Amino acid sequence: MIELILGKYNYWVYITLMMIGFYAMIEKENLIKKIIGMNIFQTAVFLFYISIAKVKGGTAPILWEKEGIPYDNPIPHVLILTAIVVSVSTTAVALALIIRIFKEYGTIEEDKILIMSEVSGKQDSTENSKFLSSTSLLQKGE
Amino acid sequence: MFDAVATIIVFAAILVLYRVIKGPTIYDRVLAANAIGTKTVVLIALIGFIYERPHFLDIALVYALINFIATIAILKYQEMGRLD
Amino acid sequence: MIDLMLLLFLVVCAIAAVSMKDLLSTTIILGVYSLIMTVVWTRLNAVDVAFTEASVGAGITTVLIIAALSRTKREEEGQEYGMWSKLLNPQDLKLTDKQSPLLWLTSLFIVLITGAVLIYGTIDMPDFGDPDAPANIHLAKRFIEESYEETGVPNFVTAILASYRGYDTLGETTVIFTAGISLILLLRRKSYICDTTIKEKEMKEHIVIRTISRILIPFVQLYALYVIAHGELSPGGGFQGGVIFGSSIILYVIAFGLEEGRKVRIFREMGDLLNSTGVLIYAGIGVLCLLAGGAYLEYDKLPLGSEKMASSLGIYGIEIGVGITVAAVMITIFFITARHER
Amino acid sequence: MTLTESLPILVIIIPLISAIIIPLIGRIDKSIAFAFVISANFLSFIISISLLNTVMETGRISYWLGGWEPPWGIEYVVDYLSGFVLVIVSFIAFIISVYAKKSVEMEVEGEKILPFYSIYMLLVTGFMGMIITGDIFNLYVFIEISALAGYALIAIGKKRAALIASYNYLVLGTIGATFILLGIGYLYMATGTLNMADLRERLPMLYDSKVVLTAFAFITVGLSLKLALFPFHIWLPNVYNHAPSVVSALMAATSAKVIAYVLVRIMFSVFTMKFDLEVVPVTKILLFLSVIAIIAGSVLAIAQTNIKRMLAYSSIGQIGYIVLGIAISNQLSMTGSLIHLLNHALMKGTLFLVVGAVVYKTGMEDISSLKGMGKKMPFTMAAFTIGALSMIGVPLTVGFVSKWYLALGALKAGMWFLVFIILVSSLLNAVYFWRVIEGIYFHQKPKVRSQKSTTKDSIESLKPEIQNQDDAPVGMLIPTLILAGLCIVFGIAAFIPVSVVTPIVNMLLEV
Repeated sequence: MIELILGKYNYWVYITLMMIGFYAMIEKENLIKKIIGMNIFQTAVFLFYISIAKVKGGTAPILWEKEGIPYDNPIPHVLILTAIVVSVSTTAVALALIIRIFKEYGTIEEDKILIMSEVSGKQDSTENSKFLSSTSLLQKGE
Repeated sequence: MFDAVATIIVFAAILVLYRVIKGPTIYDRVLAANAIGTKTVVLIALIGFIYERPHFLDIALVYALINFIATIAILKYQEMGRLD
Repeated sequence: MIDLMLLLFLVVCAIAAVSMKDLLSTTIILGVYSLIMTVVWTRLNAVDVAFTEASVGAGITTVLIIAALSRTKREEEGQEYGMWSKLLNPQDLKLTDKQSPLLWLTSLFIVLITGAVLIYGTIDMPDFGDPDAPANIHLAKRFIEESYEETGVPNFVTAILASYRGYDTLGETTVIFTAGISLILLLRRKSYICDTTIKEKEMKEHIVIRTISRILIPFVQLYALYVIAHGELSPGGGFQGGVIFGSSIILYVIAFGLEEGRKVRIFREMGDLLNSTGVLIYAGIGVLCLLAGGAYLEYDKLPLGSEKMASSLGIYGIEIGVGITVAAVMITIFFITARHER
Repeated sequence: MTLTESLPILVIIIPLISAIIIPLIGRIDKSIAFAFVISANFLSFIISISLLNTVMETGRISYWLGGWEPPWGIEYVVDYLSGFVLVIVSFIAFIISVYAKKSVEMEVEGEKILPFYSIYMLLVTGFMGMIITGDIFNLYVFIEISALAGYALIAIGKKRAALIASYNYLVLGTIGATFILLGIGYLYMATGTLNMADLRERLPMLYDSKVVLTAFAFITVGLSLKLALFPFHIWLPNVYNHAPSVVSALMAATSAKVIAYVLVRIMFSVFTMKFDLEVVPVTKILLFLSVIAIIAGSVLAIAQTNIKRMLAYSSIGQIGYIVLGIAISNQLSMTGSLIHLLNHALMKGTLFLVVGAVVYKTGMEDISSLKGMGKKMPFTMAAFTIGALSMIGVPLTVGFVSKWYLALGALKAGMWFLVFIILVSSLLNAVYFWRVIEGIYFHQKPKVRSQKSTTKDSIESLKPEIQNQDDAPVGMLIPTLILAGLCIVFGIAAFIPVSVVTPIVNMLLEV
């Protein structure tokens, strides 16, 4: 048991980080806070990938004249470089959306936006929003 | 030896982290964050030294060169409320 | 020891960032989180990833969030009641649907379930750092042993990134390009009136920042070019160099004001063209390989001297393409998000 | 390498390069950009057809990107399945791009048309890349390309609610994509490879590993989020409702199909039937979810007053059909499922294009705004009727064919209640579509079209009576009618798609 915990400590930490980010993403009302949660959520996954790549006593995967030392696995590094770029792009698009939302609604709090949409969009109130919101917490928008 | 130094630097960073989280003003936080940034530069250089790989210095150099952009952005926003 | 401390540091930062009300403070903490993440990655020997995190985390992400804050709101509202009081006396509060304790519990439940599945999956994992784990044997072994011979690139990460999995990198550049075009689509107005309430004079008072920026920017740009050109030998490459170059322009704009930045002619008139140019260079090199009789992105087949030479030049070419697109898109994104309209 | 050998990469690169070039050449002349979009889509459609043709003759095509042999490099695979889906998606993308011109000019501001087309092409590139790739990480990259393009396209809808819809889609989509990324990481950790064919070889030894199990769980949940399978469907109605018509049409007709295709790939080509049936009861879970999706989608559709929203809920039900066939996973049901990929793309494409034309003409999206339109826009409404009849599943339309196969598959698997479910949902479909059709034709002159035995008749007999005919412009009408026509053609000549699908099913189920 102790071995299980100590041998994989990186993985436990990544799970913790991921849960923190995930919680912020689905529970916080503030739209920017959600994006910050999203960033933590994604970096946690990156940490998982990079942890796979580590080899005990290994060195950075750049050719080195010293013989006999193992290199760390370069593949997850490559994958995560791509994933980081994706993450930055998603953040940029999300922030642009938030700026537009603030312009239109004057707030970036989700609950307030929900109320405003309910007032303005009477036509859509016929859809069973009650049914949906009780079946899932992810019900948003009008 | 160097491991011990690295550990001490991380410990120092944790001390500063208290100020980042506690605040109370933005200036405290920015200053503390900047201190952590400086420690990071040292730490990365040190890790490179421990591992005997000079490539790590490049990363330290990036921080040394552009770490303060964020600081200036934060302070400009704090003072003027905008970045442009 | 040091690793555990760093990881603990990350968790504390994450919790603080999520629970703090002032969004500017949250952004600062996110910056610190990214700093420590870089250290964790250098500890794990992921030099290239650390480099990317350093260039992205130190500049772009923080600056973009602040730009978004400056055009929206700084304080997180609502939720002045703690989670527990929400749960214990819900009747005291005026709650919208989303705030009700039932939903709060549901989201906590979802998070915990996900966590439980992850913990369940971790039990069977090979131990951290196990050299005999399948991940470190199958593909990785060949890359480490033969990629230098095959591509002539000493940095294995760059070799895989640009050659073996070069197509992923084209996809990555396309993602950046997509983000740039998306922001143009979402936020840009041709007929905008720039809000110039901040007078030139006000910024002129900050003589220290201006002077330092003026001195430093050429060095930052030079370093960016070095990172792009030197990606084969050391950490870094097109993306990182592009971000650093973009950051230098962002620094200029922050120190001197956007109107001053727009005077840089190449960005005013050519910004959009540059966005496309970089990806076009990348995709075009691929097409050239096709025309030269190889597979897509098979640099060896390019008629540029020996195979190794062609491969090396091909990789340089795509790194430059990536660099151009990334720098141009970063600048575009910043210009679009930071600009206040009247 | 000859040109024919390079076709698998050209089918992706042509839309990609056109997306990059559009902002450049658009500076010279906007109309060139539009012609460019159409011709790029047309080219990739032609290439897809020739690829499918080659596959039919010679079998699986594997293309090594960068000349690196898989699993070291990235591999592109065209087999029966990917060839088939490639043809569907490129065809729909082509048809909608022909249709797009007028509609986009109305719904998108002038200065944004160029970036709009650029992102449209990027969306198509993302879809095509997801279909053709044989590398699981490359799949993630293309999922993200199409997702990012999708967020931007949805957000430029006219109403401000489009922004909220897009934002929520972004958050949920990112959760889904990150789950997929995590699952890929777990798979990589367990096997050390990223190539799908290589994974298939290495995974069976590891089926009892908890790591593989977790990987499968996360990938499936991530894909279900993107697919809008029942409990994860909440983002979909807002997205389809508020996006510009062209985008709704493209997303409704292709996006779910591509993700469903990826799900099939993961379930049957990366993992095997043995894993799906014996190791995890995944098929049972999917069966349960899809049945709920079919019923709930139809019931919720009845409650809608907005036509785009109604179609969106009906899509949730239809996605349920596709997953249902996968979940029963015998030969007949899989045939039904795969045909439904094509059929639903045709039907939903038709319906959304019609709605786009109505929005173009009247600017309204309410079901009530369709009242009396049978006279005003006879051809468009005829297309709508065909699409609606197909959705209900009337014989001689495509909808009937897929439901028939699904029902047969359910019977063969001994699940009688599923036939009942299919019948009930057809009835529900009939209820909400009848409401619309009634409004279209009977609202003002109830006597005119009381019997609509075959829709072809109704077009012809309607023609002479019309006076204030004000139909959609030709550029919009022809693509709509082509799709509607195909609904009938493939409904009557069902053997064409079935003959294409049969080898796919055999390949997937290893018969």
